[in-house]
Amino acid sequence: MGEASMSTRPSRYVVSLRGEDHDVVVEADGGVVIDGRRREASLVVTSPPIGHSLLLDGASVPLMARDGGRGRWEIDLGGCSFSVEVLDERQAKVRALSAISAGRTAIAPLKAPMPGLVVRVEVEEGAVVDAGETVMIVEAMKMENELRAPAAARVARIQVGAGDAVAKGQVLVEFGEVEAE
Amino acid sequence: MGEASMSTRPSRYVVSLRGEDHDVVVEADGGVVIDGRRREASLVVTSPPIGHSLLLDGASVPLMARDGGRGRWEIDLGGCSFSVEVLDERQAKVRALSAISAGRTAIAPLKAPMPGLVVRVEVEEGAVVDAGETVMIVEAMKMENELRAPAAARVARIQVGAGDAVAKGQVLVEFGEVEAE
Amino acid sequence: MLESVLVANRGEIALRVIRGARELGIRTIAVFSEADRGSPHVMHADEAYCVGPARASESYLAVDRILDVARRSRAQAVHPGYGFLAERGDFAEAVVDAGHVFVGPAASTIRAMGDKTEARQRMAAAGVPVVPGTNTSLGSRSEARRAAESVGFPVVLKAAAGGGGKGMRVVRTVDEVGGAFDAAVRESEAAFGDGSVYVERYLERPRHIEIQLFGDTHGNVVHLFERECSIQRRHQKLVEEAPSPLIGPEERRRMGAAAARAARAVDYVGAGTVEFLHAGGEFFFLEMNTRLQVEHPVTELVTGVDLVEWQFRVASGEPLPLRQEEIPLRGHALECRITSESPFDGFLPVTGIVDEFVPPHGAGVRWDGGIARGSEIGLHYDPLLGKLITWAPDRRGTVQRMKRALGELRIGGIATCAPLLSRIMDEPDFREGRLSTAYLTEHPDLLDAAMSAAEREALIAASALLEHRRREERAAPRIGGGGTPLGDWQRRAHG
Amino acid sequence: MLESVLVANRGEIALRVIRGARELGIRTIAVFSEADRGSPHVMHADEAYCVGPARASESYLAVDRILDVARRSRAQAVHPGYGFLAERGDFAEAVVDAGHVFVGPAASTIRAMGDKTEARQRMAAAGVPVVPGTNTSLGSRSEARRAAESVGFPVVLKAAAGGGGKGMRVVRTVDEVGGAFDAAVRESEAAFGDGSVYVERYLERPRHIEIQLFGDTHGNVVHLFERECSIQRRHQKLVEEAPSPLIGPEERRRMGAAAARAARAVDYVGAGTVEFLHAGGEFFFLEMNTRLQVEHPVTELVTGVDLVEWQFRVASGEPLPLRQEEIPLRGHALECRITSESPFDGFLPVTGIVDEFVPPHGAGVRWDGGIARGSEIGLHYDPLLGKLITWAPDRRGTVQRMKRALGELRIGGIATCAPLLSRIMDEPDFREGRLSTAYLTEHPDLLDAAMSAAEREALIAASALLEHRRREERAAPRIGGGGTPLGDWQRRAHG
Repeated sequence: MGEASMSTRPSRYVVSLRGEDHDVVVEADGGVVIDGRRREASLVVTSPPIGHSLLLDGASVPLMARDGGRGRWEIDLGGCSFSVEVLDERQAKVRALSAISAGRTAIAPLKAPMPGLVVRVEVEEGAVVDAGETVMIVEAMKMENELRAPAAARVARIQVGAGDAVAKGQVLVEFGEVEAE
Repeated sequence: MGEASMSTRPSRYVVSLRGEDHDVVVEADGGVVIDGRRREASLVVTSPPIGHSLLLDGASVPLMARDGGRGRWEIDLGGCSFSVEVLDERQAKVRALSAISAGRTAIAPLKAPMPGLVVRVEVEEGAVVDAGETVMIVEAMKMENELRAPAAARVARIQVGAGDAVAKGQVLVEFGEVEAE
Repeated sequence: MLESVLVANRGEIALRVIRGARELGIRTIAVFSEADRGSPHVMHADEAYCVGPARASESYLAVDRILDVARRSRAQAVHPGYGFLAERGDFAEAVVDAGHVFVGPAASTIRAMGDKTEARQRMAAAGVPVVPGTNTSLGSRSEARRAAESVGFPVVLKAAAGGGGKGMRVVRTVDEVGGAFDAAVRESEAAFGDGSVYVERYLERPRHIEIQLFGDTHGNVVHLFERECSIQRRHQKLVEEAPSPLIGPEERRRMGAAAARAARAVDYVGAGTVEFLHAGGEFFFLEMNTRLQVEHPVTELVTGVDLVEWQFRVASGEPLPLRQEEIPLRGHALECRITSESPFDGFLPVTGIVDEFVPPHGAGVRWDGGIARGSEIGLHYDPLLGKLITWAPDRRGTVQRMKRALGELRIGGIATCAPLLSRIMDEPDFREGRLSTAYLTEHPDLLDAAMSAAEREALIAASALLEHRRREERAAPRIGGGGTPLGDWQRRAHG
Repeated sequence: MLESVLVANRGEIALRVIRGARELGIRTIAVFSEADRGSPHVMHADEAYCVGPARASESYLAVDRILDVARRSRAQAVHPGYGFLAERGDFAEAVVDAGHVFVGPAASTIRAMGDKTEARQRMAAAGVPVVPGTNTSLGSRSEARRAAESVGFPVVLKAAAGGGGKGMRVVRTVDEVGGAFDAAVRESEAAFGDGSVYVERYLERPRHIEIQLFGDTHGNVVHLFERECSIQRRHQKLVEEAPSPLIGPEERRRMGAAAARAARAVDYVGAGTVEFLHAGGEFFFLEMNTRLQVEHPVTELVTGVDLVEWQFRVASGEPLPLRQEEIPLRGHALECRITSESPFDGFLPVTGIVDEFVPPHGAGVRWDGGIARGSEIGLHYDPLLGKLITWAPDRRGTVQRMKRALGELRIGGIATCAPLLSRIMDEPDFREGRLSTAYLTEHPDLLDAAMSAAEREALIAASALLEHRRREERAAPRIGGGGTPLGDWQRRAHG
């Protein structure tokens, strides 16, 4: 259960969590500086491969961590799961530039959160829906589940119909921007 | 949690457990023939990497298994740990031949079962001890532990003395055969 | 005592029954679907046999296959658990016809209580108060509309064969009746293979209170006090407790007596539960469940009675071990259902592999679960992963203990409702016992995903350290004596 | 109530205290040695701080370092658990001098009872029966010989500073006294830093029965009945239960009253235990332990009292929550100590990494443990991995439940005494309550490693299938969609 071995040089990262970027320096002596504020930090594996113990200025935080590749980490803390992205300074700059050139972000499509059966589609292509409006009913585990629009949007394309079996993560409905009137 | 994938041809093994050899045929269809007696068998990993479930003619046996290399398996069953060796027919023949040429087996030396401190040596070189006779006292976990002779033997060589710190597995005393009188 | 039992179920309840049987020296025989080969209930039983593919209709509901295993394994008795075949009269009958003991009431009792409309009729006849509504099932949208209007809005449409919130719809205006009727029939058919639906007056903000009953083959019937099950989501129970925080000794006595009257009216044998809705100082018969309930452990903790042991004793022909006046009621017990549902995402069911599992322990904590590290959670079966139950001398201590235990529970790889339950334990209305079935609707803030500043900081620090370590290791793999803690552990454990 | 507490301990007792504190809303502060950085007690506390290297004298026994953490973390109180500093009067004094609350009795009480010879004098003065022997420590081999002869053989030599069987030697003839004296002094010095040894009459086949006591700062003292701890190995308890299967109500009352008298004689505050030897219908004071006992959970299960909660209440200045006559005694509880010792190999201590850990669960089962999957078990500390405790309405049911629970317990990578405990649960003398401290000596067959025919067959089949699968996989790695269950799982979990 040894301490995670750290190098002797400090390293700077940009950590993205729920859409916010944070500046983090990992110091050689066990310190972590988050947005300019220094903490004593210690992280060890307790129950391999994912069980970890974090101590942050003495505060004890048990967590589970999975390596999602390319700087992405999936961390379970307090019963909830969080996705965090860690980039070094160079990677963060590249990402910032490409984000500017891509312009405003599109509205994420509605995906099936679990495998199931489409019971009913509640909207038609071209319709305008409010955030939270029911778009589709999918049956899973013998229960009907209402899937809702992630944001105010125009229904651009409906990819499934009543009676279709859908896989987890399958795109069900694509959205477009609502044009200003 | 799929079934362990088995090939389509049966394979024959010699399984050694506590000094006894058993003839085992693993059949392609989930059968295992042990010393001529056929059983329905199914073995799956339940909690990776070591948690397994065995069903043997319906009897449910939870066990933990670790690969010790070269056909050796360490299996925990019912709270106890067992070492089992599995050889194919060719390997078993080679082993049988070399055992004959080696002649009668020597008496295993006394090894330290845990790290500790030698408190006292109870025998002298050249002495004859009975099986189970106390040979040495080693302190560990603040308790004095009596280490005993594995068989009736002559004390051939004592490798440590009182006050010595010993590592787990370190040879403490070597034995020789007791000559017939 | 019985010599052997086949447990015709899976998950936590199969484990519960296997444990109880084993303590009585009864040989235990599990059945499993192909999806459950590596499940804990298979590993805990003395014997286990496959009864078919994952789909329940071809395995856990396949009566012929289960009876075939019972015959081949020479099982003296069959215990149905709850769900699946537990409340199917035909199954109980087939078990007995094949020469086994059915651990539960007679097939005729199961049938009478399983038809919710017939049950309402029988209870009314026995003088037990029932919720106003129809006592027969509805044939059409228009019949449903007429019945709803005569009962008076709001009403609730319910599956006659039902239970567990499936095929249930609340309707507040006459215009909604048609659509709700169709949905209820459809869900009811899917869940129970029977689309019969009836209508009841919908009580606003009622409390769900139920009485545990036990009858034996010698004509004795006792009740084991009440359970309060008001905290629900989608008409499914989420938190249960005993005793109810708002029932006094006198009302406890009256409800217990009414429930026992109901049980005697149907010559009840074995464990059963009468569910009541409690509103405005009155209580109404809702339904009788002719099997063990999911929430039976809270009754076990406040009475000291092992209900599964009693089931086996009664099935063996023994009389009930205690008389009514000998059954104690001591302290307070709470149960939280841990389901594979994402509470901050509309309780969507979640699938995946449990890649870490650390249950809570310590004084006054019980975990009745059906999962292990490595378990695959699919969509074939119920989302109930396990139940966390706590006991303490008073309700306050029990809630504090539950809060502590929920904080210890770690289930990796699967989102569960545990974080919501943890918030409920801190919420003032819950802590003060101000409960109703509308609780979650009235506390929508509990369902907002939020993150504390401390959590945010921990996530940032942990991910930076993890990524930093990963890069360091990639840059200098296996140099020096160190290695990562993980690598080190694996080498020692498997080398 | 206290606001915060530093728990000056490790392992299962640190967890037990942290859980109890957390349920009372007390902020918990753990300390750990470098060897324990990843230990469960660190993960369960709100805060945790390192106090030094693995060696206890430089960490868990390092008073200055612990008090430094208490100061820096603004801990209001310090709880010592058992072992380590729990019975060191100097520590209790230092804690109080540094401005913290010590969760335990006054330093003067600890000192008086910690000196076993002084304790014998004080008890005799209070009218509590003591075992015949010397009330002062022995200066030499020859003095030991004279004292032993005057007491009459067999005698037992004991560490005056001792407890837990360390520094203890039974002597049956005068010739053995010298060697035994040297060994007892040596062990006693190593364990307690004090080589004082005294002599007592050795009672043949006595039962070890102890009374749980509680005192508060308002002058109240109650007892919480007895625990029977006769099943021991090397003078260390292995199985404990409450109530004792051979004590009737009258003797229970008499022993309780004698223990309470002993507590009042020293103005006792907090949790304490008076240990008695019981032989030939008589009982004799053995020693008083001025802290929580390892086996306290059996008392908690039969009385419903949370002893750690009471410790915190008393330390906060509250009066005891219950009067003597309000303390119930209900059902039967049993505790098995699960230690990292190989029972079929002379109880040799075992080291290694816990590579699998599945604790038992279900009705009436409690696990108080200090390990997790991944824990490294070394030789620096006690071999106690955890305690398995069961409750049922009667002793028979409790034993059956323990047998069931032991069967479920899986600890991989470390040999434990669990298989021996499992055998004890089946052994007729134990089942009938025919217990004495000579139990294991009188049942040597329990200590023979044996293997059933079914186990042999399972091992053969499993190893052949494992080796076969390994060869198949090596021959055709990753071909087709399948992969091994293991590989499949890992891909899904981490891919």
